[in-house]
Amino acid sequence: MTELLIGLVATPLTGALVTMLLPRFATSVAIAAGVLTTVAAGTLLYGVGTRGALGYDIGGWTAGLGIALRADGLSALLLMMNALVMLAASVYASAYFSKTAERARFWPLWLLLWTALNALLLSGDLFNLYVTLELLGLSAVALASLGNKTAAVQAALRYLLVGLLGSMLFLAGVSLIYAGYGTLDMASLAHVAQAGPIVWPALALMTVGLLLKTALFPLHFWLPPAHASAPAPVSAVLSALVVKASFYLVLRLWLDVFAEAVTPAAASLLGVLGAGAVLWGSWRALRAERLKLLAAYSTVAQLGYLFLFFPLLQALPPGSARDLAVGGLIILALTHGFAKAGLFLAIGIIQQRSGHDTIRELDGTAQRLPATTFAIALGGVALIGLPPSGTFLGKWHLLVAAFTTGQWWWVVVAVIGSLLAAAYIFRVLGHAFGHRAYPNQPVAIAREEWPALLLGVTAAVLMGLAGAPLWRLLEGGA
Amino acid sequence: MAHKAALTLPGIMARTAAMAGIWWVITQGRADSWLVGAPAVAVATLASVQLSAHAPSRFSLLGLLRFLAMFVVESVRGGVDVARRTLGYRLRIRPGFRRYRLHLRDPRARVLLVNCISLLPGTLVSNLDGEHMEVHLLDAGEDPEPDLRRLEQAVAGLFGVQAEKRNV
Amino acid sequence: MIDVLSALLVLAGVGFYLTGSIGLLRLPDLYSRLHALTKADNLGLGLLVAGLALHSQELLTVLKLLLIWLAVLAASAASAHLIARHARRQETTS
Amino acid sequence: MLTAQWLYGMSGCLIAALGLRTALLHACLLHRLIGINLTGAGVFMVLIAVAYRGAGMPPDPVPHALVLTGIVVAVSATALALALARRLTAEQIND
Amino acid sequence: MSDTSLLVLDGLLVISLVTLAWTALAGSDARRSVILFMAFGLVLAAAWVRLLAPDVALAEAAIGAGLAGALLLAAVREQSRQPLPARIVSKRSHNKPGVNIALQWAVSVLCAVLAGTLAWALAHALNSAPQNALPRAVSANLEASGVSNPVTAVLLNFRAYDTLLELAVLLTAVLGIFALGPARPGYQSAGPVFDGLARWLVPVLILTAGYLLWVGAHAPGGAFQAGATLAAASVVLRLAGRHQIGLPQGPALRVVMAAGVGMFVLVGLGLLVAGRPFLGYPPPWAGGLILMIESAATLAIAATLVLAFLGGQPRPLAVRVARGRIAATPIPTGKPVSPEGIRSTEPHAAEACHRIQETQKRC
Amino acid sequence: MSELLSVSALGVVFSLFLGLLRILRGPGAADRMLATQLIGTAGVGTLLLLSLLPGQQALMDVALILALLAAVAAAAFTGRQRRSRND
Repeated sequence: MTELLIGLVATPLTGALVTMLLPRFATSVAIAAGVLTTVAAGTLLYGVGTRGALGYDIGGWTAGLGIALRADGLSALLLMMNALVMLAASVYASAYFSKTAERARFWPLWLLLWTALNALLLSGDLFNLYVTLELLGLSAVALASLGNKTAAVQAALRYLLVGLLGSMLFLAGVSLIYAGYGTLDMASLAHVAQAGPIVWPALALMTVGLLLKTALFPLHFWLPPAHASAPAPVSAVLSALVVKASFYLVLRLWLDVFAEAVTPAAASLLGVLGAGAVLWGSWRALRAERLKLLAAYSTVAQLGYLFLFFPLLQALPPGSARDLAVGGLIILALTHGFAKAGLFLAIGIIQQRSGHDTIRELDGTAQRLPATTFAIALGGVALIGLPPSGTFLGKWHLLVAAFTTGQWWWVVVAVIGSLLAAAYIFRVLGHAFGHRAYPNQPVAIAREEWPALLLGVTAAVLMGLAGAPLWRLLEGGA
Repeated sequence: MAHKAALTLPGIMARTAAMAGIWWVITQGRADSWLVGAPAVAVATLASVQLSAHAPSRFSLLGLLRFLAMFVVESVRGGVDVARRTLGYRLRIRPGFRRYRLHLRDPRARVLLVNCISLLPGTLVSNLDGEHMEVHLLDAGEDPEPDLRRLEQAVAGLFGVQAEKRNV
Repeated sequence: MIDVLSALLVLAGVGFYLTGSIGLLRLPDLYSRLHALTKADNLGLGLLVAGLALHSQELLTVLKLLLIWLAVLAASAASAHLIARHARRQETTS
Repeated sequence: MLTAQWLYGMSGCLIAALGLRTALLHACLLHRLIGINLTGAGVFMVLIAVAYRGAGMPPDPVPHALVLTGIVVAVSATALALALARRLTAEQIND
Repeated sequence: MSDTSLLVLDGLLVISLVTLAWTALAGSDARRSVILFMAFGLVLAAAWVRLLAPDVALAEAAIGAGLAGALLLAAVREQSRQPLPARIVSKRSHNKPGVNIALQWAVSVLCAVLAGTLAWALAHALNSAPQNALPRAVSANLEASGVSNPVTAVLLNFRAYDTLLELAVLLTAVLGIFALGPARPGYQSAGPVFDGLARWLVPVLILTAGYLLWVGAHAPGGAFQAGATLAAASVVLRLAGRHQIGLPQGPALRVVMAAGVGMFVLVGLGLLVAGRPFLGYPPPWAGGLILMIESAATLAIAATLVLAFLGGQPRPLAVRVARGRIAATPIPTGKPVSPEGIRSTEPHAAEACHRIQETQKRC
Repeated sequence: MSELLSVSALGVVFSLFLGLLRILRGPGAADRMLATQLIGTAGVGTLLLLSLLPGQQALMDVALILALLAAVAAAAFTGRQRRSRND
């Protein structure tokens, strides 16, 4: 069972090597590796659900001397989301990239990105996290530059520089931790780390580095161009998964490893930045002229919601109320992952079919691409937070926690953000449905429309129903 | 790249021996190093053979000794001279360029000569075109031509070739 | 006796290193400074290696020291030549 | 308490901050890259200083291994950044 | 060494490092900065030696003195050789000076605060007793690790997983570079003197790479240092103006690139199948397995670094020789080849900066 | 003797330090390049001196690498790329 942990890293990695060596079979090998990884992620989720957290010591060395992989409910859930989104995007990409040369470039990097995501979620060692962050950053940059347009390369370069700075800051923090505690193993650090002059600066450095990579307002400047100019499947995973990986690390460090050292002021600061992200991101999304840019700014905003939870979690005493809030946070993150990936894939289809993604000129898209438009609507439902989407559930728990702790002002932010989200989504849908009448056509769903549609359904419907089992898993696994 | 001269078996053997010798020196004679050493020496020999453009030339041991002695003596003599010039209260230098004709034909001998001239204090080869080289001198007042000629002869002696054809 | 000789050689080597650096600072133009570089490589390191070889007296160590010195000599001659030629070409073309 | 640890560790902090400043402010990509590399070098200095245990003592090998890994990662990232820049330059000339 | 002379040495090294870093970062001449950065690397190698980290010093010497410098210099030269379209230059005057100065101050203060915090925390860490548990664990398990150099033991046994991912990072970088286009054109012949040097330097570099690979098991050295040295051999050939630089082509090149990660994964999974933990070498086999992995890694690292230096996907040699020129190139240089060619390329190092500034304007 | 070695090493480091001044002063890139070369050579000298101290044999390998790669930087500095994409 515990071998699954290393399997989740080794499978996509091996897949990357094979696709690299056999470019002619790249697509089928990659899909096969993707299915295998997804099955492994599902099995792991089941395993964590039934047995609780799992660990694996690589090389048989005890953690500390060696490196341990660990999976608890949180990481297993995110792994599962990664796998589903990556698999859907892979299916989509197999149609998106048609030339052999393009495929030969795309698949190895794609699987390396998957490797990095899994490795990051499983790693139990601070320095190893630095390496996985770099692997994630470099593969994401290489994929983002595949668009091969000047804008894409330019955005990728800026993305790379920001990512490098982020990981350097993270590494500086890790060095301080090693200087102070002589270990890099996160589980042991959780026991020994105390609030004080070593942990505070170290945590601050690591957090700033990670926030750069997560693109939290006002460090988000690099995200919209990078996400908006990458190829569609790449944009989907950049927005849905890659930024969330570094968010996961912030969560892990603040709630788990260095929970002792977190002060209310620091948590509030994150909350304020999150509020800024919600407002600014939503506003910019409303003003965006291109669909992809809208989706990218919406990512900035949706990431903001996740940070609103930090001051609330800090104020809540351990217990069921806090657990519910954590669950709300995670369900929000997961739903956004599915919704945003579906949205980007749908936008990609529109872009490919009509040659542009200018919002004003979407007229008639609903008639020509009904399934895709429906996918956008489903994603929109999830982004706004209408029931029965997972977002609704997540925001509900945000409200509950805010009122429990008396921090009502976060509710105002969330409500304004939701209204703005409704505005930008309906703006898109309004243009898509248009006013002119089009002759009726038989509804046919193309192969590349399915992934977007399924992701949309997952976000808007399934995640709303997944609440109860999810909480059980988190309780058992944490 | 110039034409590759056909390498004789002894030539290859000599190169292999040289590479093995260098390996032996680098590893400080550790016997257990040959597991890696054997393939490394093989690859290095291969590279060396691939890169060689000329048939192996002869070496004269006596010539080598004469050359080394001259190189050392000239280095020290020139070194002290240049040190005096640069360390004095006033710099006593008159830098300038001069052109010389090369008499050596063998390309490897030429490269060695150029390197030696650059290494010897006071002289530096700043350009090389065809039969001519341009030498930068720290003191252009004194003509180092005789010294250069002697050095050229020593290099020629080392490779067992003639450098006498002054009036080609 | 050998110790004294070795010490003298090492000190002379250091002396030439310092001369080279001072030359690097004092000499007026690029070409003259290149002379300082090759001299430090040739004499400074050469005397140093000679002194260390006398001091160590193990054949393999001595040979390795010589190998390193030869490498430095070749590199120094080549790079001094390359830099001088580079500067000379720029002079004549601009 | 070892003087060398302090000297190298503190100058590592300084160099990291200098590099960071240039990486954020300088208009030229090559300078930014050098800045990022120097930030890395500063952090590596901190790590190696932490590993140092005094003149006669064997140092802690773990940070040495970490720094080696870090150097490789930094080189890869620099190479990728240069390739991206090269592509950009070529395209700009093209327009 | 006596304490005083060590102190003097430390002082000289630290002053040099800080000064070089400072000056390398200041100014706008990219070539100047690159050279200062290379000098910084050399002094840094000396500092590693001083702090008893010869493994790191070897890597720094191989990378800092050789490859990183060559890589950056090639980038500077390439950017300065393109003529600068006038409109790109003129665009820079739009920035508002007031905002810029405020931003500069803000960032500078931020960085100063950062240095202060880092130093403050480090001071606390250095003041407390050193943490010796981990180094003790390393030396206690050194016997079982298969090698006697503790750094290699950490890199290839205890924390082998880090090294596996590090090789994956290298692979990612080179795949990314490949995707961006073809390699930059090669160098003109560097003349007989450098060519003569290359003839014997390349074999010796190959031998040295082999030596570093072998010696890593019990003394400073290892796959990365060996790979960097091996890569330097190819770089020397390239700089000497040769086409054939020892890099395999086509599928063979991909095999070599994948060799490092591939061997790691094969060994890891093989052990897993044999009932051991992933990368848990049985002690009697550990030395051999590590050597196997390191050999493959050396080749992969060397190939990767050379490809990084080439800056793109190498074009097949056969085509080049057969046709004399490449017919279709995805990235034309865009510059009409001037008859006097290289002459115009030299003195524009500062322009390289301006050019890139434009691409970077809104960061 | 080891005292002599370390004092000499200090002397060579001092000459390295003097070379730095030339790097800082320039004026041309070529001047800086050549001063960097001198720093490399001085590094080799220092390492060789220290490598004879007990337990420091590894430093000779560092010196070897520095010596072998000393010319790479100068060649990269002066090398001229081919003008066009044909060879």
